[in-house]
Amino acid sequence: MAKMNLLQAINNALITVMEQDERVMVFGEDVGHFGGVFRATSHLQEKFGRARCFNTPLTEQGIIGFANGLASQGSVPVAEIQFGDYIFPAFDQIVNETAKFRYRSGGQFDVGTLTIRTPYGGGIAGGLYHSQSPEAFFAHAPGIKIVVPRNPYQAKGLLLASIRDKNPVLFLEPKRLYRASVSDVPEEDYELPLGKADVVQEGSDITLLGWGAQIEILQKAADMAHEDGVSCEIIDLRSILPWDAQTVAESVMKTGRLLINHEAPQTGGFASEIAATIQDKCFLYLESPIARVCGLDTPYPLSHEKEYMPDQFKTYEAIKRTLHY
Amino acid sequence: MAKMNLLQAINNALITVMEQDERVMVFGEDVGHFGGVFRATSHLQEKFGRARCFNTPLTEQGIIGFANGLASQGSVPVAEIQFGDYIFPAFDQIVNETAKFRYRSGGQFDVGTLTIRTPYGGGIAGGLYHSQSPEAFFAHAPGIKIVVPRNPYQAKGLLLASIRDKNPVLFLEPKRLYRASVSDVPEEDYELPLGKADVVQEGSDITLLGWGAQIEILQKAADMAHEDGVSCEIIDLRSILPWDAQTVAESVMKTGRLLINHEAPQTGGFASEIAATIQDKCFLYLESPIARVCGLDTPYPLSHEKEYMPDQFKTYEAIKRTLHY
Amino acid sequence: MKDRNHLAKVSTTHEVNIIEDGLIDIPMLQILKPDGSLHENATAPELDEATAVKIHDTMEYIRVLDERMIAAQRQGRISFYLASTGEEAAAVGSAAALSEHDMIMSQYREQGALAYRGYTTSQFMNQMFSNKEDPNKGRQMPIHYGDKPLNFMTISSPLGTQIPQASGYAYGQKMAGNEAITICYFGEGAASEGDFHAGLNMAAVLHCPVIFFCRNNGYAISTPADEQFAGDGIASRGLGYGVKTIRVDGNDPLAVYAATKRAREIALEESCPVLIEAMTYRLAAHSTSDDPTGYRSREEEDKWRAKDPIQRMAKWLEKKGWYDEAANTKLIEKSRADVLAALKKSEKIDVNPIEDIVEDVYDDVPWHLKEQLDNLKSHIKQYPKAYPKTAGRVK
Amino acid sequence: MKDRNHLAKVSTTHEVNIIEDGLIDIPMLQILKPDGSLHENATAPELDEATAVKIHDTMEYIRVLDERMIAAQRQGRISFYLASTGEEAAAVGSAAALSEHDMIMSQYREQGALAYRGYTTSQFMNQMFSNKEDPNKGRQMPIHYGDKPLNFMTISSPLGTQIPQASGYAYGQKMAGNEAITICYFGEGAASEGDFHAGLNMAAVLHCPVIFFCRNNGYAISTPADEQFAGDGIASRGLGYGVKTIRVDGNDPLAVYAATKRAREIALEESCPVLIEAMTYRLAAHSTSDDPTGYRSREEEDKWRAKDPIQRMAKWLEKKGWYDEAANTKLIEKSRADVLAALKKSEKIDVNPIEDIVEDVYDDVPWHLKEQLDNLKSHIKQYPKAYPKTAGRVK
Ligand SMILES: Cc1ncc(C[n+]2csc(CCOP(=O)(O)OP(=O)(O)O)c2C)c(N)n1
Ligand SMILES: Cc1ncc(C[n+]2csc(CCOP(=O)(O)OP(=O)(O)O)c2C)c(N)n1
Ligand SMILES: [Mg+2]
Ligand SMILES: [Mg+2]
Repeated sequence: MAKMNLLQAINNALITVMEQDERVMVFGEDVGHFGGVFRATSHLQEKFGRARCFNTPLTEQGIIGFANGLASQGSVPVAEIQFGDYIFPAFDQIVNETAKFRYRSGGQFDVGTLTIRTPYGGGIAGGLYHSQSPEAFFAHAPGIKIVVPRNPYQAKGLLLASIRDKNPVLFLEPKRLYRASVSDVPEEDYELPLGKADVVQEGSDITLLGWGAQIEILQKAADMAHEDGVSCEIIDLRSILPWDAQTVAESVMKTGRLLINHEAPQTGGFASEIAATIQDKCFLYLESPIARVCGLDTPYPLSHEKEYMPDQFKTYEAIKRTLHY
Repeated sequence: MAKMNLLQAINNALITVMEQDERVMVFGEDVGHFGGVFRATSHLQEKFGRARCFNTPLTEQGIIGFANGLASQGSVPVAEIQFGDYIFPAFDQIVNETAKFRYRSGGQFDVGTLTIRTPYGGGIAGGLYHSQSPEAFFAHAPGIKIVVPRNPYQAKGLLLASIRDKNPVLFLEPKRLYRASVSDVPEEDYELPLGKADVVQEGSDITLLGWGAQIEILQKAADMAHEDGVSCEIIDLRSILPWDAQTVAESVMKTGRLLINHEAPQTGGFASEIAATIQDKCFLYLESPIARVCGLDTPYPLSHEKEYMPDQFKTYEAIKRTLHY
Repeated sequence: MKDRNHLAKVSTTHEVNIIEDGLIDIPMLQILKPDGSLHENATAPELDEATAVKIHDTMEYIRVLDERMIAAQRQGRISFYLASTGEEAAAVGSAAALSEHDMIMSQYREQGALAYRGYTTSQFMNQMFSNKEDPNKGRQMPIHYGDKPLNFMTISSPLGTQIPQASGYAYGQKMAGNEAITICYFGEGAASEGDFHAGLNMAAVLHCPVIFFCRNNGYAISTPADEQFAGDGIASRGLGYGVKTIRVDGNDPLAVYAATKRAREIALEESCPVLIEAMTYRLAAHSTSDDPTGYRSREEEDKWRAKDPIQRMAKWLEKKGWYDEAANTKLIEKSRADVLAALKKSEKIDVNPIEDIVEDVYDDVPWHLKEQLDNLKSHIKQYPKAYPKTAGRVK
Repeated sequence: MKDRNHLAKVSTTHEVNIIEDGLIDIPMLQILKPDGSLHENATAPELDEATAVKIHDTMEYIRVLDERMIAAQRQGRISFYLASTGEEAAAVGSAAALSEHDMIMSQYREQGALAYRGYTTSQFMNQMFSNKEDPNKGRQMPIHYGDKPLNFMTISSPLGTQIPQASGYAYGQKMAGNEAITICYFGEGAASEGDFHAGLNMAAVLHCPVIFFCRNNGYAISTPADEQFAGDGIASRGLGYGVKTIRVDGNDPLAVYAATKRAREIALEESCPVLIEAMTYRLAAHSTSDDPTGYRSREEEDKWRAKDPIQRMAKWLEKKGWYDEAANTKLIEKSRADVLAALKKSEKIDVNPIEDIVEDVYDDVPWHLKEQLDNLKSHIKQYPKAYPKTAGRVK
């Protein structure tokens, strides 16, 4: 065990897999010598050479295009997009290519070895273009997996699993947590399962569902509700696509209530998919409407960041509303 | 009144607005002399000159980037993307630029005059890349409007309203209907409202909601259900963003049941947003879970197109399941 | 840390100098004259008889295939086709200069390269009829071939996407120590996509052994080259990326072969990209959905019909004593018969069973797709007539 | 229908000719020597005293602004800043050659152009403090200026997006019959984006009167130019698009001015794009979030510090008798005082009231945003301490 922050856990996972597998290559803007603007790839170039850890030109569509080709050849690319907000120039390469590569070729060719890492989320005074949470845009693209860790331990285990998974994975890193705290992370190799939600806290009155940095928010809100005698079950979805509807449904059948929290704008956010699925699977168990506590349906505003965020206070109020429906 | 098919109605709308407003310019791949691969822009170059109707180089990100600039200058661009499947290279220009232009500048600059036209949808033996329905990808981007007509009359009225609306509009044309039939379309100028759903058929037992080419499917399924004595209310959403939750909610409060149909894959499709919103607004009225009849969560397969499609039979069965829940 | 100097190679001037089109001449390599003789100063590439004949015969075969499939589409037997008439030399001549270990990433008009690699008539047909014998499982429209054993990447419709992918593929080949390169085909229209820019720049910076092979055939559907770009073709862009570039007469099979051969050597030896621009002309309609009479004249087409690559090659073979008119006629007839026979066979083969609809989205079928498949299967059983292609086989 | 011939200008060759880097020399325009004298054969552009002094003084002002704001960021008063130290001539010299009717679409390191247009210190501060006096309403991070009256388009963070937009804007200006062009600034890093390719190609094909002004300052954050591209800078790409191109010493204000002046004439008269590559160096860190000691040496920076554009300009002014050392010292002191005063004032001004959060998403506030605002307002009233910036003003 070592104390690591989330960035160090990522870095450690990359070292672990690069030591084991020569085919792993890590690249992106400023990823090489400099180690990335957040330093997630620090010292990888020193350790593994320029051929396996390198800067790319400034072109996200190129980075993912290149990565798709590299993966289809059999190498194991781990491509970094500097900010989640800048992943959209690569949208075509991800949604039309990465996601459909295996299907269109009848399984002859695939990019299953590809992992795309990118920092996402707000709360860092980043305004419109350093704050977005783009998961829902990709959740509508069958063929990729989407994974979000909530702490350093999860980050290492999920990243190792993502890199080794035989499907392309979009790995979203909550950048607000990068250096927020350190926790115990095993130095040895380990994996956490993709597609499985994690029950963070058991409870009986309401299920609170989220992922990434918002799990902290759910915990705070649950603590506030606890003061009122409300018992919250907290679930970290961890994988957005495919997602673990079973764990969520089981929880909701027990608690009868569901609240979903995410930072991205509400309309068309992934909470809508969860709500739509769970109202179907748990119709007879629901005691009140499924609540969504999300970002506003606006771009991410700098000066009103606090107001925009689906924070613990909004969550706590929504818990109360749901309970007293 | 004249008899027009959907393409002719589009063409007629473009002529109408180009005659009135010199600032209107129509462009895209093969849009000029040739009149577009579907011929929606036929004869516009002859009528209005090369400067106002022209071919662009083959670059969707460029087309929308150019259109954004042109709109911000005060011109009225109507940009065509040849197939909805090829809109993704422009995703960044639409989601990060078009949608956020006004907000980020505090309303100093905007691209409100922009309209993006693109054919979408399956049922034409198009396989993975000539069949997609991309509306949900864009519905998560506050700042744009999304409009889908279901017939020639709607097409002309909604397109004229879209072009004149002070917000950027993504106008999705159901290409399966382009030449499918003709109907009466006024030759004079008229507009249909954006953001307002259209109740196509009143009914009392269940609300069937869709848009574009799927309205036909809903109608067929409603006819089948009618044989069983089931009275279906059919609503054409027409605008996906912002969408008319009020009309839908009122209908569901009346019928107690909702079925949503779209061609796009189910997970993260726009039906999920509607279901999430309506289960919240109509919780106490719902007699059964909101049903989604959608495309499968796969790329669009050519050889199994029929099986993939959310057709009238699947819809009819879902109506029965919903009624006998 | 080494000091960087991005001005190291920059000279100076003291007047406002405009760098513009025409400053540089990018000549086009021609070896064969239309009559099959060599241009003065030109030397034919080293080609043994078997290879030379194979180049010619593959072009003839493709010409037949194209004709037959356009006819089949007109008869409503297939939904779509896309011919390469007049451009056969570009694909075949280049493919002949490669090793079979090289990866081919094509656009869609390079059936000649695929045939050269050994794709059989049945394989062509199975893809076009989307039947269960197609290794791509019939999921894409006709002409989206792909074959792993032949190192021919499955074609993707979105234009230009294969360009940065080819850079990545080639990088991987180099890292794996393979004696192989990647060739990436695309049209002058697709070269307008952002992915072109990304792909060439990255290949140059990251030293990827890849040949970017542009077929400049004058049109992108209806859009003529002069509404596609304003520079001197696509070749002139090579300079801007620091990519070695060769322009070649795309209707001259020997020139295409020689250029590609040289490009491959450079790519492999120097670990770098090479750009080839093949000047040719799309004599065919864009596809069976297109009618070019709306945007170009018969006279224009005729000028190019006179530059037919197959005849040029035949005449050269003749001069070499490698050509037999009668054998060729037989070849054409046999090809026609083969195509027809294969077509008849393939159109009768079933599409894949319905289970296949959820395969290959992921490596395994996840829970939600299992659920969707189960629902779909029960539904099909209920409405067998609505799903005739699969209903009979649903268990 | 006119016959098209995409081979009209193509010459032929009979040997495999490789076109490669070094075939063409793109020299860099220099007018001023570091000592303020003119290069032999160089003529200074026509510049009246007022303009010349304004160019110099704006550069001095920006140098001060940059220094002060970096300090303010270190003190935690603003969250972020991005300086243009060493590159002032590129933005200021070019802006001086424009008409005020020309649209400026910048990347983010062109505060000099904005100051030249008349943006005040208060305006700079209001943007950086995201307060309600910022016409952009404080929604973006510091340095994302924008001002409609000054024809300065609000800056967007995603790199390169403004490039095709500038082509479109310029096309609109031409169609409207305006005597105006668009200038589009970007870095050599941003020039790797697909949008660069699209923007330049479209401008060339569609005859848009736009100046593409690339600041090649050697770095994109930590990525040196030689890991960004392999060609001869960005200028060498101009040829490939058929875009007239000028390379200029970006640290020579007179050369930048002369090049831009000429480029503007060409763009307007010939209705076409012109590409300018200004060779300069980012002496500053990329931004206040960056520390360049991790990727470059002090010695390398020092070489460029010696090429300071402000001193060069001052020395020339001196020779012209247009420079007063004492006045300049005063100007610097006054600028410092102004910045400090404005900063103090701006940091006390409120952000916009909460109603503003849903404005400008659309022209009107739609139902769902009204609903979201109403909920938000009641919520803030319940938890005023959690939202100190707006709670006091919620009604
Ligand atoms: C991204 C994308 N945009 C548009 C299309 C539609 N489309 C198919 S082929 C074509 C023209 C391609 O021209 P070119 O690259 O010159 O190749 P050619 O057909 O001449 O061989 C277009 C616009 C597409 N397939 N992909
Ligand atoms: C699309 C996109 N990708 C990445 C970034 C992050 N980023 C901001 S500035 C920068 C470097 C830009 O370099 P250059 O264009 O040379 O401009 P300079 O900073 O040198 O002035 C990067 C990578 C971004 N803003 N947008
Ligand atoms: Mg072409
Ligand atoms: Mg730079």
